[in-house]
Amino acid sequence: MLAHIIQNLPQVLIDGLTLGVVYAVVAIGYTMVYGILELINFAHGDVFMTGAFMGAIVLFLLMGMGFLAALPAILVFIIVIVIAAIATGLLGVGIERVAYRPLRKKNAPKLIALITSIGISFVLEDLVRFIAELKTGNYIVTAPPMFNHKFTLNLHSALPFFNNATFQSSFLLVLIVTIIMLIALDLFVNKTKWGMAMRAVAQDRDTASLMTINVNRVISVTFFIGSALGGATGVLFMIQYGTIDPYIGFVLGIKAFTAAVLGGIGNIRGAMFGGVMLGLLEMFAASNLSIITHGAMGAEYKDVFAFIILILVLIFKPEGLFGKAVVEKV
Amino acid sequence: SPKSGGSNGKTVIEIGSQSPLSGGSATLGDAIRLGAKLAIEDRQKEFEKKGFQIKLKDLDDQGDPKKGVANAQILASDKDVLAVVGHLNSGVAIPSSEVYNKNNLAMVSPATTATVVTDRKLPTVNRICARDDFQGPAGANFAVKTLKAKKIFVIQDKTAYGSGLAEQFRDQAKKLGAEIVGYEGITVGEKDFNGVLSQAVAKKPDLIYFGGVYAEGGLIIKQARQKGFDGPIMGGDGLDSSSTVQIAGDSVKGVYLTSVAGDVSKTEKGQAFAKKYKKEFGKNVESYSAYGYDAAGVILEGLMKAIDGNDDKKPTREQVTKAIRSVQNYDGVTTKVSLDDKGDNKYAKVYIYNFAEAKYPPVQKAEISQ
Amino acid sequence: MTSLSAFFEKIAQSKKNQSILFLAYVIVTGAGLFLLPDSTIAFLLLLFSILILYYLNLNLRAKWVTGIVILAVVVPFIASFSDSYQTYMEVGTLVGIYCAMALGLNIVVGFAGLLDLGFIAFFAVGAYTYAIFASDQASKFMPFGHYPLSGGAFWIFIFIAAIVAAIFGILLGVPVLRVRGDYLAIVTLGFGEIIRILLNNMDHPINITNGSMGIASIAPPNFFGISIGSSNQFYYIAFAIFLLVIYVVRKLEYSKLGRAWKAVRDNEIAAQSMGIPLVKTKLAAFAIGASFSGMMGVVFAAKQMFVDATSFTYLESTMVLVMVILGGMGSVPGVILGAAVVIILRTQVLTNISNWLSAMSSNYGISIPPALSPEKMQLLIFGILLIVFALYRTQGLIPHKNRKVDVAALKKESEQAALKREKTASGGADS
Amino acid sequence: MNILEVKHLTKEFGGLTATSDINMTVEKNAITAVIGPNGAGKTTFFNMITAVYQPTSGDILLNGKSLVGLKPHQVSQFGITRTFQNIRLFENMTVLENVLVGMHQNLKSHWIGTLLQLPHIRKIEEDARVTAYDILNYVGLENYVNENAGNLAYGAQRRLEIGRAIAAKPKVLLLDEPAAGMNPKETERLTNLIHDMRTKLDVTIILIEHDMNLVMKISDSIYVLDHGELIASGKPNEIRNNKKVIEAYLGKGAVSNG
Amino acid sequence: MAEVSNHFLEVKKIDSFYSQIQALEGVDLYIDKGEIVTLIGSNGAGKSTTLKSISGQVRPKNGSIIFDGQEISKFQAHKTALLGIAQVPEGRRIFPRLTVRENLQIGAFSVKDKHVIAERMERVFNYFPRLKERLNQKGGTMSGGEQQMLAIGRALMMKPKLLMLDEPSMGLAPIIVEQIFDIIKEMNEEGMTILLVEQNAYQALQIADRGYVIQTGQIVLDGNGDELMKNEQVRAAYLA
Ligand SMILES: Nc1ncnc2c1ncn2[C@@H]1O[C@H](COP(=O)(O)OP(=O)(O)OP(=O)(O)O)[C@@H](O)[C@H]1O
Ligand SMILES: Nc1ncnc2c1ncn2[C@@H]1O[C@H](COP(=O)(O)OP(=O)(O)OP(=O)(O)O)[C@@H](O)[C@H]1O
Ligand SMILES: CC(C)C[C@H](N)C(=O)O
Ligand SMILES: [Mg+2]
Ligand SMILES: [Mg+2]
Repeated sequence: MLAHIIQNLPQVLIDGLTLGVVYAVVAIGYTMVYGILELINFAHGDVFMTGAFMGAIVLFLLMGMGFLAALPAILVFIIVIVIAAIATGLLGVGIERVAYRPLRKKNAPKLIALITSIGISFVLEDLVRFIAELKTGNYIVTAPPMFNHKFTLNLHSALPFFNNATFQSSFLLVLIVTIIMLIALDLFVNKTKWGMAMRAVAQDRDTASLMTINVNRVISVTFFIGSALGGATGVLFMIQYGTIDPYIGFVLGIKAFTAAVLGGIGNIRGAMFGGVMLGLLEMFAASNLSIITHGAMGAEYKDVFAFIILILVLIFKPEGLFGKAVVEKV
Repeated sequence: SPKSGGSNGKTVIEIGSQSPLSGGSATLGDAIRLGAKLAIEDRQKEFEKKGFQIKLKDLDDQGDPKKGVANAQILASDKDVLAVVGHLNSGVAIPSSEVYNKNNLAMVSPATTATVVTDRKLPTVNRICARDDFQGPAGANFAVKTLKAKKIFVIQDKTAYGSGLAEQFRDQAKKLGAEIVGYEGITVGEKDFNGVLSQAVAKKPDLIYFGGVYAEGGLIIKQARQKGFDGPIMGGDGLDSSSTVQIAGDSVKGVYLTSVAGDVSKTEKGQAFAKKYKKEFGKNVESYSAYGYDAAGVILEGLMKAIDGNDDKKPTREQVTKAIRSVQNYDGVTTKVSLDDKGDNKYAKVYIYNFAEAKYPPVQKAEISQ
Repeated sequence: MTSLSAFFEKIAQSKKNQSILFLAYVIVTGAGLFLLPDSTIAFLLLLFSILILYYLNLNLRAKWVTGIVILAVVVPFIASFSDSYQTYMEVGTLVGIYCAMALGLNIVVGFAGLLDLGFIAFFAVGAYTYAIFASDQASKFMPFGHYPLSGGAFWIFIFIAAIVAAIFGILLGVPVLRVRGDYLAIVTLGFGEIIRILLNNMDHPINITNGSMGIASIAPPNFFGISIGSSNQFYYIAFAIFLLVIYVVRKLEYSKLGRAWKAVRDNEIAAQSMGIPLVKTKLAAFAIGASFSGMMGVVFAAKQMFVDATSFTYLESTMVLVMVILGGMGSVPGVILGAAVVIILRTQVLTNISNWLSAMSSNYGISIPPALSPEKMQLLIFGILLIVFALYRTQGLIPHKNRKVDVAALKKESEQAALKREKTASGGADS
Repeated sequence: MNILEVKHLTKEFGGLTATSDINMTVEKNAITAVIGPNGAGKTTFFNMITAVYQPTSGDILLNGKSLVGLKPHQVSQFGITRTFQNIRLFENMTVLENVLVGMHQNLKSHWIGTLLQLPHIRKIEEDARVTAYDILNYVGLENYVNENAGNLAYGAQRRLEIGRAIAAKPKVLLLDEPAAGMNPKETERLTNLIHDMRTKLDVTIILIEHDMNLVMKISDSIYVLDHGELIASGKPNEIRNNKKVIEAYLGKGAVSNG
Repeated sequence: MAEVSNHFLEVKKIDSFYSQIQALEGVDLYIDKGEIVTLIGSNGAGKSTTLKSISGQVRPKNGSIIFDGQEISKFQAHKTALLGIAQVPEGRRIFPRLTVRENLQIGAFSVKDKHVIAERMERVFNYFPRLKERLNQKGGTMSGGEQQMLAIGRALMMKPKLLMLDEPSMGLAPIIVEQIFDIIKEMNEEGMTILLVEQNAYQALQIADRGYVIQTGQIVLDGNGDELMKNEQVRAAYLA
């Protein structure tokens, strides 16, 4: 039994990492917005999805204009991801304007924003579906294959207890790009004044504005960054998995949100870690649960497994893995 | 208040239709609706002669059981609706048909294959396609006997349809002596199936079987190929769609599928149908277009009988239900229909297809009758 | 202009005038529905009378009686002349079911301040509890007994399910107590998903829930020999449970327990320091809230005659939450209105709008590409409506207001009590 | 008779010792003041008595029974309630309800009884409202009965905290800077109130306060903390002239005006 | 019609509301450059609301506020702050999860020059050595009085033209209270204009050039510090 699990480990790690970094970046979007508004932005998963579709549109446009064949793939990729990221970033800012800022002005209870975010989420899903269906007749969109060169990690010959593992070049791309994004963001938040302003706004908006901080601007920037990252991740997702539909955001959103909480919501490094860990856990469960339980439980229980681990973590560390316990001064 | 004022004073009879017009399998659902529409148009004259006007009341079940049930309520409460063409998905048909049955409303399904649909022996529930305990084992026979698969890995999507089919396949394959090296479930709506697939590939099976629909199936095919699995992959009627090819791309080569829908282009009658369909709606026929047409045909056949048996007056739902169930040797464009006491079609067939190239439709390999 | 408003003011001030006008409204809309039996608008206008009633300046008991009479007698009676009778009653049943559920969630979220994103799990537990024993599913794993149970068991199962759901509520509560705020949200979400996945997979090794095939052919309830199968009958069951739930919620809201919930919501540390046990109080909220859902789960299963896990997704949980927040957190009438609005929108109005749009397009020969066909726009319209509601009613449709006590009366009582104390202190010498 | 006894009470936060080895005995029905510079550990001391924090070491005895290890609500049920330096009201409840919550532990009304509409339970609730009104009257908030607690001005919130605390009928009442945010006139009224509570409610009072006029006027004895340590204790007059206390805390002109 | 004013800050007839409830009714006051002005009044009179209206946290419905020649009553709070108005809010309002150092840094958010920040911080440490000892402690875990020091220090980091203090002595030990008043004087001598709300009316009036008395949302009295201190009404109502 153990031998089986170990054999497969390299492949599980690779697959888990791929999914995990995607979770991680989307989780960061949740965590950033949460960190600043204490609001679970249910629409964020759909922002990610919209990013994927925007990427697809740009890609198809480039293809239609013949650039795809003419330019090196990596250049096409950069154009696509940058355009999609900026567009989704702006979308995020727009969502904030329409759905959250008016509520802030009216001093509405925090949870009411949950409703607008759910509303936005429905609207985005349906709009994207309309457009996709209008153009292609089916809302499941398959992107032209890119970066699908196959690599085999020849582990078996060196370490006989491992099986060989395979991956595509898109895996490397996803990994490199997300790591760049994560590091850049971490620097931005921890090393610039913006980061401190964000945290101050998060903790006490009124007082932050007394400190000459333009609260609305800080919030807009936060939404821009979070959404742009989400959109860029959408593009990565499209390239890695090839197929997207308007509901990928819903499914992935729940997971990413879970990852954000697992790491300690509001904490950016926590979200990164939570995402990767969730991806690995899920992949591990999907490929090993039935081996471990002798068939009593199969891959279909992978989410149960992930959620149980999450609950256990939170029971023992209620503030998430990276969150610091906030001792309330009484 | 019956809407008796149809055009030129004819009594209106409505036929309901429920299928997913939005959602992942909207293409198939729309095909059913359009097929039914065409059937009604084709026979409208006959009914007009008797003083009736037939209308189609088409609703979108969104592939969602709750929506299906809610719609079923709407249909049931409309007294002019005397029968329903539908559903595409077994998961929707099962709860919805509980409502139909409560209201004596006959349903004829063109596409639901799960065994439970008719095994409940509800007098109102009928279908014209094959059952999964025919389709699944047929696939297993082909996999084990023709493709010589000894080790099989089964994946299913945990829906009423997918797991029912996969179970039937598995049991028959086992019976035939194949070893089932894995039996795993996936989650509908996800895109990453690498976890299950790395387990599958590690077990080095001769064949991977998938019980489910193309949205996931296409990706499973693609990701299995990426993992270096080049053996045959097999599935059921859920993969019988052009979308499978779209999603899986080149990886679709070497995929086999069983379907309960025959290729209309094989017969002259079918070709004529396809042409007319194209002319009318500007679309190519999908696998279930003709089944929608035939399901509606069966209903109209029954309806006519009921009218005849009721002195040319508008029949009751009970009469229509009985008349439909008694339809025998109805000759449709794609299948002959004789309903048995459960509501299953004696003439239903299973077809086996193979994708030799990344092109839809695939090549027919076999046609199996009961 | 001014005289008109003065006129209205005068009407508004007189209870008699109000009642007369209200009666007139009911009669007019009732007649409307009678004459236009298939008009959803007439149906909704009639239902709207309940909302008007809520705002009338009448004695509370009179309002209750009138409301119950309208909902239990007037509406069903008039609707019964319509072809859409069963549809109307189906909508009514669903409204009843979801109102009760939303009221349950309101205890958890609105009163106790615990964000719960997996509330539908308790509904599922209730539904499966009945489904398993009222179909032959139970015989697949139970060593004893004859299944399906007869339809008479339904009534007992309403209470069994309440208890089972309450137990699940406590099961959820125990681990959850350590986590706070939005961490709680994710734990409850996880719990909801775990329950759903379990229900969808427990067909092996032992077949308890029949897995993804769901449980079909659930026995209809039986009321003194009458088999209950149609919506107009379920309507009364749902209505009765709904009334029970309102009663419980109303009584609890201003009880010691209700105050403890709100205190915990507002400030945990201060609440504890006032002698409120956190654990017990929170668990009570989970358990009581869950039990309402459990009861309605039974009704749902009996009505559908089929259950499977797809009815209990995370989206359903958020829908119940939407009802609570949209209606006005902590506000009982608000939550009821929220539930009614969401259900009616989703089951009736949106369908009607889209049917109407399709009819328009075919009547006027406007061809709409299938991607844009109105029946597919329901979610979009719903989403936009949610945003609009939220932006314009930030505190909810009927915002929560703390109940105000009659200070003058209190003062009087207090003075009397003081007098009495004095008298007893002085030995009751005089008088 | 000693009602409360504190023995060697120590609390550490990481490397920081907030209170260290504090001993204190409080006589029944006395008014005791705890004073000391900012950050001396006074609030921490209260937090340990009310079980909001668990002490690192030491013991707290109420009528000879140890309170260490109990939950905050249990301590309250044993008879110790408090007010908070950073006001902690139930902001979305009315002023009256805040007081009713304070009465929570003394109300014998089970929710099942409420549901069954048992007459004696209704009576309990009605009486409770009258009592709550009396308390509001007592602390001078009778005009704000139906107001949301969160909308009160700062000073009124402080008085509501006191009202809520006495509603719990404590044996020992802990007041953390009750006069903060009150002007001298209001402080004077508060002083009278505290005096009155001691006699009328038969309660033992421990208070933290930086307003020396108040402290010197009403305390029977004063404990002085500095850097977590007890540096002096005694009668107001002794403390007023204690060199250490003047140096660390009072400064030159603290008690002069008034 | 542009509003003009000869004063450094002039508040003209403002009405402020909390949703429906009116908290200020035609409040009129002014401050000249270099003055210390104090605002006294009983609980709930509207002192805090007046400060919040000036700083832009509450937007007055009517009336105008002119600061340094500019109409600011419609400004967002951060804009007002950028003009050089700092407020030490009631109840301290330090950022609980930022460290002491970060709390101070954020006070100087609009300052770019690191040296200037460092200098100002040194100065704050001079006043409140306790803050230097606790540089990395989270603001929220400081004691009440320590937080108050932090809040004042944070406002000083901004080096404002007008400093508004809402009950700065609240919760501070007597010895620190004395110091706070010394700091206020010192700042004022360096040219900072000060608006002080205090319950400790005696001390406030002692250092103030002028004072206003506010009652249920209206200014009812004004005059220089000595006058007010001698005023019978004031003595009866606010000075025990
Ligand atoms: N949760 C905590 N974590 C870390 N340090 C703490 C915590 N709570 C209190 N402290 C520190 O312990 C010391 C004592 O704090 P405490 O609140 O008891 O002071 P205090 O005497 O009440 O002061 P004040 O008069 O200013 O309210 C302070 O230096 C404070 O910073
Ligand atoms: N957030 C609020 N919502 C509603 N009313 C409020 C709010 N804040 C203050 N008020 C009311 O406005 C009035 C003025 O309050 P304000 O806080 O300005 O008084 P203050 O003079 O600062 O009193 P204190 O000395 O107690 O701090 C009071 O009657 C108070 O009840
Ligand atoms: C389209 C098909 C996947 C439908 C399937 N035969 C079912 O029964 O659900
Ligand atoms: Mg303190
Ligand atoms: Mg104030």
